[in-house]
Amino acid sequence: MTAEAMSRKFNIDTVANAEATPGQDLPWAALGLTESEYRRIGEILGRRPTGAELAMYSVMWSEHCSYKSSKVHLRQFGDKVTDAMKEHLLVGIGENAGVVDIGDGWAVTFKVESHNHPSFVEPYQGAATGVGGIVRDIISMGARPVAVMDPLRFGAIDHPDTARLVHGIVAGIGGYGNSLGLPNIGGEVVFDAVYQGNPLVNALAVGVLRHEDIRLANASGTGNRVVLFGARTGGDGIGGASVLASESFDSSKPSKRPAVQVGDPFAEKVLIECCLELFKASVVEGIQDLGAAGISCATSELASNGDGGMHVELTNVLLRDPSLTPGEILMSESQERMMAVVTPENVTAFEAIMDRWAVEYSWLGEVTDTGRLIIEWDGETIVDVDPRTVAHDGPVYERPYHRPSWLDRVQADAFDAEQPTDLRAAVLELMASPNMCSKDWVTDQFDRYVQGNTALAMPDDAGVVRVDEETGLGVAISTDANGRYSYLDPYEGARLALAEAYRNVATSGAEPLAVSDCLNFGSPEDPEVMWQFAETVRGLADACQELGVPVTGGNVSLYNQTGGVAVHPTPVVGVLGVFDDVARRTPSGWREDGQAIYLLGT
Amino acid sequence: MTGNDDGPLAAVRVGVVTFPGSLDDRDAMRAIRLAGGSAVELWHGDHDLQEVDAVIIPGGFSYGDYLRAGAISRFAPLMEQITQAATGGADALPVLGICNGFQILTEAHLLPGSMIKNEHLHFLCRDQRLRVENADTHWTGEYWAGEEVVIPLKNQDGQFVADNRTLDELEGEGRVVFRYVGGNPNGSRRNIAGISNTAGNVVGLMPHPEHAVEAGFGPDSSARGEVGLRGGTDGLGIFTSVLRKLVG
Amino acid sequence: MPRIVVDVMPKPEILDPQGKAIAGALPRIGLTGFAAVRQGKRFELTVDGEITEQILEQARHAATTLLSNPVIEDVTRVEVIEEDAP
Amino acid sequence: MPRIVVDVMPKPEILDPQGKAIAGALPRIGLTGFAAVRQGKRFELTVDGEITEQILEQARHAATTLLSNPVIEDVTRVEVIEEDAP
Ligand SMILES: Nc1ncnc2c1ncn2[C@@H]1O[C@H](COP(=O)(O)OP(=O)(O)O)[C@@H](O)[C@H]1O
Repeated sequence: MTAEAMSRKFNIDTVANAEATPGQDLPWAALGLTESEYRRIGEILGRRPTGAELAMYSVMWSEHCSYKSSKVHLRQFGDKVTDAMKEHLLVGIGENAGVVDIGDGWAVTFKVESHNHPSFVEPYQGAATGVGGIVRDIISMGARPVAVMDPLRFGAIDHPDTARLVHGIVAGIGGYGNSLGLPNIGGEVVFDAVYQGNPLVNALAVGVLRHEDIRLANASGTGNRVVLFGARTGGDGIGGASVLASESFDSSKPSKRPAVQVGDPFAEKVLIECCLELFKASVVEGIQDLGAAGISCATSELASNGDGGMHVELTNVLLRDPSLTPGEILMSESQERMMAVVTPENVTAFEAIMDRWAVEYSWLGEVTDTGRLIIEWDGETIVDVDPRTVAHDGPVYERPYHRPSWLDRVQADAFDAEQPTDLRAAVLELMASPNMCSKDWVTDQFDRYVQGNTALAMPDDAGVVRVDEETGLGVAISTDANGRYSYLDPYEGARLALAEAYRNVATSGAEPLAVSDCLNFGSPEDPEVMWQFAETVRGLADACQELGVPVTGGNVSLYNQTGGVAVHPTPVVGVLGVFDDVARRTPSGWREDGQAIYLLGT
Repeated sequence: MTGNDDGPLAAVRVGVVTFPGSLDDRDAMRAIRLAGGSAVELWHGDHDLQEVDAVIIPGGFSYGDYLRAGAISRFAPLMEQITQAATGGADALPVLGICNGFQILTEAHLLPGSMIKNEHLHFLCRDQRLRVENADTHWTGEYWAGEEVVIPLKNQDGQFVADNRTLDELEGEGRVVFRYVGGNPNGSRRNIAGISNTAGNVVGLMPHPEHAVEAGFGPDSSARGEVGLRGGTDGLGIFTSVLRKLVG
Repeated sequence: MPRIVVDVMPKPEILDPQGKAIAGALPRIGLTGFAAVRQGKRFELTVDGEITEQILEQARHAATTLLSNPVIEDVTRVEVIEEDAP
Repeated sequence: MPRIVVDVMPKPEILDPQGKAIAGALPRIGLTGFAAVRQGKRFELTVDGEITEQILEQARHAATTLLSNPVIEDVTRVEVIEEDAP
């Protein structure tokens, strides 16, 4: 322990201290908890929480981690699934990402996530770490990531702030994805003033694995060791939570906490290779990436998905900033970290692989049979909780919702301009519009060749990658959304988004199998936004049922609004399809003279 | 998709070095196999070249391209072996550096010049037309001088620079092996895309021939006429060149 | 011609992947005397004419708006370089 | 902890694309006082203990072998930072 940590030890809020000082004030409101949530924590624990416990509950019960506003609606994705739809599902909703059987013993995992707000604050790093986060989700399923996609929404193209966001975000996605060696096989670029103060940066990653390699985030087997590896833990992502610095009641000032996180794609690339070697050598029992809520999330989820408890010594965490308090360490969202559970016999093998890749690691503790998650700080207990209460039994809200009063007016507002007289000029104008024109200026900044398996990428409507070089087995993916349709009718908008992605995959020649979605909305506390959300989920779940494809995972991003004005409801839908041989793929354009053109459908 | 296993080429062992952050290593190995040779994995931290007959230093962002592309990798233990084996005349070990590999070779002083940020400061991925200026190196024997090829280019620090004396020397000795045609994509001096050492066994180039070796997964065009969707395989000759050279 | 130098360093609390990679490489080439490395940027602005207070003010403005990203970097110096300094 | 600073600048005869881009951007934000800009690197090496002549020698060695590429860059300074300097 560093001298600094030592000096803080005697000021730490232990469980014993919490019991002895029931009246102690804690900054629950500053950490984003409501009074009733805070009271509930006290009821669960039978005492006031310690500072560290408060940190854990506050991040794990946040909207972002607990889905407390969206959960009641998202259940439809499970409720409306039939057995036939589940036929190809190896792992469904609830894990880091869903896993789909594509035949011949191969499986694919994919998921789309948002990194909207961080990308507005610092476009390059926000977008970069967004890619990093979704890729870690894919690794933690036991898969090798094989491609990324990036559906984007920006404000008006001529707004003074748009250039900063567009160039930063596109460069950040490229900078991170290119450095990881992941081909970018598609995405979207849409400009609309409604996203001005709130661009949407969604990132999708897809990974490939053999059935037997599936790894889950659970800690089981009493006596198994718990290890944290990858980057060191810094004060990243705990900005607003630095109120917790007071938890140490320490006179020495804590150093500043970073306002944004900086990605280290090199560290992540090494982490990917290192994890794949761990999987190949079968030396990890369970694994979890560290994303939002960092160690709080990883320990409580691993423990609560397992069959026992977990005991962790927090001073073992390798720190980038030695002034971090225990609560801050638990909340830190430093990138490029993973946590794993390893049997004692495999410890040496694990360490050898870490050393080969020069990845830092530290043994934090072990799996126990107590059913409790116990975290100590130099031997003093600072967390003693039932991990389920942190990870799974968070608050659930049935937020009120109602159809927006303005909707009738907007729907009635028909388009009634004159027919253009000069069709040629009209077509050219359309093609030159920012949302219709070629996206080469974006896609040229992304590597689409790396890994050598890209069968379709830009300018095609679906990206296609080969999975098995011997047989040509492969997958197609498309992501689509139309915020304007959803604004006019969220139920139909969601159905149309799925239909478009499904069509794009089907017309490439693949058989659509599964869906991942990222639901970007305004504040759930606004009943009109909540209605949009409810309608969207209902629409998507119904459409999935009609088309026979299950939602395997996804992400909800709420509070996308500036000054009380929400973005258009934007459900980004990703559809994954399978090819028995990618040689059969069909591109979107015409390639040869003399081909006949047919228009199908209505 | 395996290459020709039985021919004499299959006996040629070509090593591909993986550094932390290498990305196109498995692609280079695939290219060797498709050309009919045997690919051997090499690890940057080893001291043993495993008796390979040639070495490819692949593309990627070794050590994140932090500091300078290739700057940290050149100190790898295996680079010492490669440097030793690659210097010493026409019988020396053939070495090909692709993109990041080229950058590593310049940092290791096996090739002159250096790469700086693209003139436009962006990462650029595109299908690039090149002219093979020298068909006598170990890696270009299957082409003819003046032949054009289309090969993917993808990098951020691809602008080749050197002082005028070095550039004149490269030109005078025929050591400019590849030149960009149809527009300079990154500001490289004299449109240089690839160069060799004096003996012609060490070649570095920025574009990625290993991504133009398999129909269906390559560029959409070829300099040799119409090809199918992603059908360009103009890069394969680089790999067959070294294999043929080595079997004599 | 006279020059103004602007030094920009990553904020101490911000991860510096480049510095980290360099710090990792130094011991491998036998240089073990360093505990940490941080990599920043150094700009040299050449001035055509004399360096007035107004030009220095321009340089300070450039430093905080264009040359650095205040979210992740600090401007640690804006200064005239002595003529015979490197 | 004491630090050694290493400054590395692109050689004058080598085109510096980043410096050029900045020089082009300055007038667009109204800063017209500068004739040219060059962007180099500044490294801060932290030393755990006292800075001896031997450590300084290590820093000089690092500067010319790892931190700069002599084909395109010059090491313009290797120096101990005064404690209260930034
Ligand atoms: N942000 C992005 N990242 C990667 N690829 C993109 C991105 N935006 C667009 N693309 C790709 O560019 C091509 C054209 O996109 P787009 O004009 O949106 O097509 P369409 O209008 O037919 O959906 C597609 O292949 C699409 O996947």
